[in-house]
Amino acid sequence: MTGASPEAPVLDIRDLTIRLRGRDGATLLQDVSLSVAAGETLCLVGESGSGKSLTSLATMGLLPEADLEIGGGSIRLCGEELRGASRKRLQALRTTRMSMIFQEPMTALNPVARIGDQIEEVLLIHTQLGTAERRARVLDILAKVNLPDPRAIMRAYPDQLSGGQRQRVMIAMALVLEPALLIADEPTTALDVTTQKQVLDLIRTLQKDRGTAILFITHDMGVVAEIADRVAVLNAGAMVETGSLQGVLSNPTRDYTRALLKAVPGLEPRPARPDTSAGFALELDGLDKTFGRRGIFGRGREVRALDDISLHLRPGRTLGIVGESGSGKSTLARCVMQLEAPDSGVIRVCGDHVDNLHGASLRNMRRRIQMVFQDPYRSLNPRVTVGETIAEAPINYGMPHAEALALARDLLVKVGLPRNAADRLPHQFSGGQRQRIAIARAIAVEPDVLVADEAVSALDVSVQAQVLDLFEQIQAEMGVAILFITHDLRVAARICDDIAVMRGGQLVEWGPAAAVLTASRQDYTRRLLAAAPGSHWDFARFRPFPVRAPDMTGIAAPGRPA
Amino acid sequence: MSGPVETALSRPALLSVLSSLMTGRKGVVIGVTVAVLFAVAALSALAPLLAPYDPLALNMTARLRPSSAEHLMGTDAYGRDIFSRVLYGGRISLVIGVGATLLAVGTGLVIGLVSGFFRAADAVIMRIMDGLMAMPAVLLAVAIVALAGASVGTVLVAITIPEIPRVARIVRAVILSTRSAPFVEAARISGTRIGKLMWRHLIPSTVAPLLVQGSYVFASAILTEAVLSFLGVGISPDIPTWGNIMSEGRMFFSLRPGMIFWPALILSLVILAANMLGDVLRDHFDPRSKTGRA
Amino acid sequence: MPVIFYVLKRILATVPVMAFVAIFVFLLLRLTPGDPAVAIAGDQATEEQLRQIRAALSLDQPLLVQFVTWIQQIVRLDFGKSLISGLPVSELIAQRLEPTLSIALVTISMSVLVAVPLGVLTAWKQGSWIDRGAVAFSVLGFSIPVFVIAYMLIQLFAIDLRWLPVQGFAPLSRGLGPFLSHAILPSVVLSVIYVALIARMTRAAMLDVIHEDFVRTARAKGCTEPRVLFRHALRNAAIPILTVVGTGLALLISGVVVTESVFNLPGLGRLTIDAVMARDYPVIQAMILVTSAVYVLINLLIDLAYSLFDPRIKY
Amino acid sequence: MFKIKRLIASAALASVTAAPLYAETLRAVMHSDLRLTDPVMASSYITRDHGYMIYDTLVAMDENSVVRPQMADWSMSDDGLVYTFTLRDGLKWHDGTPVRPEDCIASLKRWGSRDTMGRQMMSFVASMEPVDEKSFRIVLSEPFGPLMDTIGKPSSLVPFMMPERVASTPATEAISDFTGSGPFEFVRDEFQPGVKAVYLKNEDYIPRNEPPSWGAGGKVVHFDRVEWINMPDSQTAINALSSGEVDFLEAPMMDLLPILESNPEITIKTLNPLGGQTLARMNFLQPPFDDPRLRRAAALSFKQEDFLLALVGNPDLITPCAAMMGCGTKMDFAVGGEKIAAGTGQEEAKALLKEAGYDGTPVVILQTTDVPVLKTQPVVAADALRAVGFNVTSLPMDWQSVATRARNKGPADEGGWNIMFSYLGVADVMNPLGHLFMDGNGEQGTFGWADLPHLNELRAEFAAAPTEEARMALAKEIQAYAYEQTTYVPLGQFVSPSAFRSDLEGFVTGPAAPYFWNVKRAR
Repeated sequence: MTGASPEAPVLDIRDLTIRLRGRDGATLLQDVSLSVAAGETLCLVGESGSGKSLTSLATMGLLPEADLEIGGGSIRLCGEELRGASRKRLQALRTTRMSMIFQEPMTALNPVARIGDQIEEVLLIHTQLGTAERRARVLDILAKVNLPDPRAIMRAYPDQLSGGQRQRVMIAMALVLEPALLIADEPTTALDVTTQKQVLDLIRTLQKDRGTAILFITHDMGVVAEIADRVAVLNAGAMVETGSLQGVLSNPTRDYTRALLKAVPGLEPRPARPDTSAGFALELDGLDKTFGRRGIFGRGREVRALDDISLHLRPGRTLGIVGESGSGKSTLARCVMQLEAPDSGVIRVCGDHVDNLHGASLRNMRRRIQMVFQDPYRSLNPRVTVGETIAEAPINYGMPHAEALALARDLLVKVGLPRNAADRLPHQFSGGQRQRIAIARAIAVEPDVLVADEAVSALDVSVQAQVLDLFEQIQAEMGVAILFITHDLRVAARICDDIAVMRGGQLVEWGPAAAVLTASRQDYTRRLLAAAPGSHWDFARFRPFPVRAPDMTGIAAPGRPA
Repeated sequence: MSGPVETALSRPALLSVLSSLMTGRKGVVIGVTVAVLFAVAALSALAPLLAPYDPLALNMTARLRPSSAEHLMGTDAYGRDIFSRVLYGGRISLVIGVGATLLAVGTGLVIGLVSGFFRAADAVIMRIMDGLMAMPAVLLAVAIVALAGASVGTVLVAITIPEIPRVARIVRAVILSTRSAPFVEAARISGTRIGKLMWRHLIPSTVAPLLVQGSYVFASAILTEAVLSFLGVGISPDIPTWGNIMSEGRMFFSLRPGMIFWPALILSLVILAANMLGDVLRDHFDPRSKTGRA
Repeated sequence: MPVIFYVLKRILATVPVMAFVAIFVFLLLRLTPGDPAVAIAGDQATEEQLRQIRAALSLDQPLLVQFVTWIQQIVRLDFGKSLISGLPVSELIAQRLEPTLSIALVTISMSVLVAVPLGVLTAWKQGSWIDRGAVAFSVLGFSIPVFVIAYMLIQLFAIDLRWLPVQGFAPLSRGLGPFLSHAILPSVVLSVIYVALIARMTRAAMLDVIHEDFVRTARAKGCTEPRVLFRHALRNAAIPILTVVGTGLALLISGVVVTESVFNLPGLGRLTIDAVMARDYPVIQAMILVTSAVYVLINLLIDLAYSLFDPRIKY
Repeated sequence: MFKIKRLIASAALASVTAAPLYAETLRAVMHSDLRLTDPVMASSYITRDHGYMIYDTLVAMDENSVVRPQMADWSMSDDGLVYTFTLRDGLKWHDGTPVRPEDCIASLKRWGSRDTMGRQMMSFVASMEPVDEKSFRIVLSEPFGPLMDTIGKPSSLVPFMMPERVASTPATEAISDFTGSGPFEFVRDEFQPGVKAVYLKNEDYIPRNEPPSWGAGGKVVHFDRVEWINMPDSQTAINALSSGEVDFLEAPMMDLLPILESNPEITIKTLNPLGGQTLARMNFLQPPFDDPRLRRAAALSFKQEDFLLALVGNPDLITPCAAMMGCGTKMDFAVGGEKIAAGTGQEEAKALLKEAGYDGTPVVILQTTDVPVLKTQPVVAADALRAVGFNVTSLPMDWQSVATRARNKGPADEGGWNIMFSYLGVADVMNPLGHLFMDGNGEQGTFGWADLPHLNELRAEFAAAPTEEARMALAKEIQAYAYEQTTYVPLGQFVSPSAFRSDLEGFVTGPAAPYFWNVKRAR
C-alpha cells in the first residue's frame, strides 16, 4: 500500500511556516523541516506551544483555516504535495495514506455511535466494499489491535470501553486501510503507565508488520526513549535539533535540549529528610469510603474508593500517594480536605480530630489543611484578581483587608512572581504561574498540612521542575507537611520522603521512597516501575542507568516508617 | 446585572474590561446598541416635553387620521395622536420590559441559587417550578390580572411569574456545575462562608447565561403585554403602551397599518439592540471565550 | 434498570406537580372575581334566580366540598360539564384537539426542517454574514408581534395572490390538499418564533460540540463536511435541540390564542381563553390539567428520546 | 418551482371552492359566538337569534310595531280579561308530534318567570288553561294593556314555544333538548361552542302565507343548511367575506366598512333599522351618585356624539337621541334629554357640582376591556367626567368581572362601583315596562338600585292604561321623571349594518335580524 519508493521519505516537510491569519499575524511555526521514512518512527518533542501539534494538523490538512494559514514551505506525502491540495483530495488521502490518532481517547471517539460503525465508516467512505466485507475487515483489525471479543466491541459504545481500549480502537481506525503514514499526537499521555506501555508495544508491533512511517508527537522524554528511531526537538515554533535517539539523548548539541532533558526527574529516590519532629502533622486511621449507593429503583454499582486506609505524616516531610486512575488517591485527598466525608475512620491534624466537623469548628480546621489542585486553569476564579484570591482565606479568618492584600503581595514574591501580579486576573498568567498563585493561596493561612493533588501533572517538564522546587523551598521555610498525590513515579521520586502505593482503594505498600522505588516486594509496585517509560535512561545525566529496573530479588521488606 | 461582576473585579480589572469592551468590532456593536437603547429610553423619559399632544386627549373629530405634518404617525380610533402615545407608551413598555427582566432574573436567581446549593430544598422547589412551567403562561397571566385588577404592577407580576422557573432552572444548572469547580472548592477550603461564596464565586458564573435569558425575558415581557392587551386583560386601554397601541391598531391594520408599524418598528429596534447587547456582553463575561485555556 | 420502572417513577413524580397545579388553579379561579351564574343569566336575572342557578351548578357549596367533588371526578377521568354550554368538557376538548395537534405538528416539523440546517450552517460559518443574518432574523422573529406577521402573510398569499384560504381549518378527513392549504399559513406564522428558537439553540449546541475531538477525528477519517456536521456533530448536539423542540411542542399544544384568533382555528387556546372570560370553571380546570399533563408527558418523552440519541443515557 | 406553486394554488383553490356537502349552505358570521343555548334562561342576543332559528312564536310584531298572528291567532274578551289563542293547523315539533296548547302554556310559564315584562304580565294572570286541542286561554285578574305587546316581544327574552317536556325544566336550569317547531333544526352533534353552530332546514315547517315582516309573516327557507361560524377577529371575518369563504357578516367592524364598500361583490345593508342604544347606569346607593344632582351633573357632562363616534366611527350610522324608549319607535320623545343629546350640558354640570358641594369622592368607573361594543364608553366618559370636575378612577377589567361587580352594592372602594356602561337593542328599551334600567325597585331591582316609588307608580298606571293615547302620555311622563332622577343616561343610538355577498337577496329586516328565512342566492 505504501506508495513511496524505499529511499524517498514517506513524509517530507520542508520549511513549513504557519501564521495567524490577518495583517501582521504572528508566526507560530517558522521554517520547520522534517522527514519520516517508511518503517521509521520520528518523535517530535516539545513543550506546550512549541508547534508540534500544528505541524501534524497542517500535514493532515486539519488546521483551523479561519484562524491559521500556511505561510510557506511544502508538505509532501509519498511525493505528493499536500500544501494547496484540494479539500476533496485531502479527504481522499486521510486514512488511506495518512492517519492520525489523538491524545484523548476519551473524547476522540464519537460518544453516540457504535465502535463498529465508526471504524466501518472509514471503509464506507474510502472503499467500494460490500457490507459483509466491511464488517469482516473491521473484525479483523479489531483483533489485530488485540481487543478481546471483537464482536462485542463492535456493538459497544465508546463509554463502555476503558481508555486503553479506546486508544486501540483509534489505532484500528487509523490503520484499517494501511496508510503509509501514521501521525500519533500524544497518544498515550492520558493513559496510565501500564496501559501506556501496552499501547506503545502495539504501535511498534503494527509498524513492524506494515512498515508504516510514524510521526510521534510527545512531550514525554520517557516515551521518546521507548519508541523513537529519530528525535526532532521543537521549541517556540522552530526546530531546535534533529538526530538519532541515541544521539539526542546522550549527546544533545543545543542548550534547550540539554535543559529539557535535565528537567526530567529521574526514578532515583531523593535522599530522605531527617525525621526531626516527634508528633504527626497528619494521621489517617482506617478510612473507608464507598461511592454509588443509590435509591430504591437504581441500585448502582458500589465502588470502594477507600478501603481501610491508615497513614501518617510528620511535619516538614512529604508523603507521596502513588497510583493509577481509579486507585482512590484523589478520594483520599478529598476526604482529608473534608470535601468528602469518609464513611468511617479518623483524620487527625497535629493530634486534633478534624473529621465530622461542622460550622465554625470546620472552618477553624480548614485553615490548618490547605490544598493545591491539579488544574491550574480551573482552580482560580477567572473573575477575581490574584491578590483577592490569595487574600480570601486570611480575610475569612479575620485579617483586615489591606493587611491581607499586603500579605498576598509578599506571598507572590515568595512564590516567584512580581508584587503587581496581585492586580491582575488569572487568565493573564501561564499554567506554571497559576500553580504558583495556587500555592501562594494555600500557604497564606500557614497551614500545618498541604495537600497537593496532581499539582504538577498538567505542566510541562521544565515548569514542573520549577514548581517542584518551589514546594521544596516552601516546605523548608515553613516546615509544612505535604501530602503529594501523583500518578507519576518520577515526580514522586523527585519530591517524596515516603511513598504509599494505592490500587483499587487499597494501600498496596507504604514505606520510605528509597525502599519502595528500588526494593519493592510488591508485584504491583514493580509492575508500575517496569512500565514507566524510559526507566532505563537517566535523562538528566544523558546516559543509561547502570542497572536497569529495580532489583527483582529485593533487599529488605520495606517497613512502615516510624 | 453588572452588580456582582463589578464588585468581583477590582478597579484595574474593571478598567481593562471596560477598555476592551470599547474597542474593536465589539465596541461598535456595544456603541450602537447602547445608543439605540439610550435614545429610546430618553425619548420616553422626555415624552412630556417632546410629545406634541396629550396622549390621553380624545378628539372624536380627528379619528384614524393617516400620517401628516400635524400627526406624525396619524391618530387612533379615539383621535389620539399616535406619535405622542408611542412616546409615552415607551415609558410603560420599558418599565414592563426592564421590570419583568429584573424581577424574573432576581427572583429566579435566588430560587435557583437555593435550589442548586441546598440539596434538601431542591426537590420541593423544582417540583413547584415544574408546576409553574407546566401551566400555560398566558392563561396564568389572564387569571392573575383578572384576580388582582389590571394595573402596571399586576401585569408586571403576571408577566414575570411564568418566566421565573426558566431563570431558576438556568441558574440551578450553572450552580450545580459550578459548585464542584475547583475554584469553588478552593474557596470553601479557604473558609469562605456561604454568602460570600455565592456572591463572589457562584453568582458571577450565572451572569453570562442570565444576560442572554434576560434579553429574552425583556422581549417576551413587552410582547406578552401586547398579547394581554389583545385579550382585553392588559393595562387599562387608555394608558398607552406599545403593546396596546398595537392591539388597538390590529383592528385597523388594513386601514391604518401605521398604528402597528411604528410601535412595532421601535419595539423591534429595542429588542434587537437588547439582544445584541446581551450576546456581546455574554461573550465578554463567558470565561470560555476569553484567552482562557491556551 | 428497565425503562418501564423509570417511566413509572417519572409518572409517580408528576403526581405532586399535578397536585400543585390542581390546587393552585382551583384556588386561583375561585379567588378570581366573576360569577358564572351572571354570565349565564345576564342582566335581567334577579338575585333569587342567580342563587338558584348557583345552586343548580353546585357553585354555592363550600370551596372544600367543590374541590373534593372535582378531584373525585378527575380521578374517575370525568371532567364534568361546561357551566355555560352544558356540554361535557371532554367533548369540548375533543372537538378542539385535531386542529391544535395538526397545527402544532405541522409547525414543529416545518420549524425543525428549516431551523436545524440553519443552525448547523450558522455554527459552521460562525461569524459570517449568513450567521449574522440568521441572528438578526431570529431576533426579529422574537420582536414582531405574531398578528403582524399573520396579517401580512394573509394579505399577500390569501387576498392578493389567492393561493391560500384566508382562515379556517380543514380536518385531514377532507383530504391532504385542503388540510395543508389551511394549515400552512398559521404554521408559517407560528414557525417564525420556533425557527428562531430552534436555530438559536442548534447553533449554540453545535458550537459546543464542533470543536470536540471526535469531530476532528471524523475529519481525520476523511469524512466530507456535511457528513462531519450532520452525522457526527449534530447527533451529539441533539439533546438541547430536542429539549427546545419538545418544550415548543408542549407550548403549541396548550394553545396559541392569537394565531387561533387571527386564522379562526378552532383550537384549544381559544377554548381556554373563552372559558376564562366566561368563568367556565370546569373547562378551565380541565384545560390546565390537560395542558400540564401534556407538558409533563412530552418532557418524559423527550427524556426517553435522549437515550435514542445518546446511548450513554440509560434509564 | 413553478409546478409546485401551481400545485399549491390548485389545491388551495380546490379547498376554497370545494363543492359544499350540502347544495345550499349559507355561512354566516354572527355578532358573537353561541355558547348559551337556552333562550329563556340566557338574555344574550345571540341566544335570542338562535331561538328564532329553531323555535316559533305564538304571535310576532311586524315592521309597523303591530302584533300579528304567527303560530296562533287570538281574540280578546270585551272586558280585556280573557285572551283566547287558537293554534293554526299543521304545527309540528321537530320530532313529528303535534303542537298542543299545553306546550304553549308551559312555555309561557317558564318564560314568564324570567322575562322582565313577562314577570309583570304574569302578576296579572289569574290562569292559563287549554280550551281544546287547538286553543287555550289566558285569564287575567285585572286588565293588562300591553299583553299582546308582551307576548309579541320581538327581542330578549322572546316567548319561544317549546314542547311541554322541555318547558317544564326550571327556568334556572338550562335545557338540553332542542326540539322546537321553528323553520330550522339545531344539529346538536355539529355544535361546537365558540366555533360554530349548524342548522338544517325543517322540511316539515309550514310557513304562513303573508309576506315576511320583522318576525311576523311567512318564514320561507331557501337554504338547506345554515352555519354560524364564529370569528373572534374582525379583520379575519372581513377577509373571509371578501374571499367568499363566508356569505354573511352580521356586524362587521364599522370602521372597516369603507374597505367592503369598495368591493362590488359585497353588499352592505342595515338589517336592524332600530339599532342599539348605548347607556350609562349609576349606582344610587353609594356616594357621590346617591345625590340626584350629581347624577344629573354626570349625565350633563356627556356628549352623545363623542360616545357614538368612539363606538361606531361612521357619522352616517349614529343618531344622538334623547328618547329613552328609542328614536324611531312609538315612544320617540326628547323630553328631559335635550341637552344630553346635544352635548351642551357641561356648564350646567359644573354648576350642579358646585351646588351639590361635590367633595371629590372618586367616581369609580367599571371599565370593560374585552368586549368591543362596551370598551370605548368608559374611556370617553372618564374624559368627560374629568372635564366638568369629577374625580375619576377607572377600573379596567374583563366583562365577567364587570358583570359580577355590578351586582355588588357595597362602597366603591370595597368591591362596589359608581358608574358602568351597557348596551341594549332598541327593541328592548321601546317599552317602559320591559326596559331593564327603567325600574324603581331599589335594592330588589336592577343593579344600580334606583329606589323610585313614583316611577313604579307611573309604570303601573302605564300597564293598566286602557288606550294607546293614555299610554303615550304616561310614557312621556315616565321619561321626564327618569331624566330628572337620572335612572340611567342614554348615550345615543346607532345602527350596525351587515355585509354579505351580493348574490344574496331577500333579507328580512327587524329588531332581531338577521333572520335566515326568505334569504336566497340569486341565480
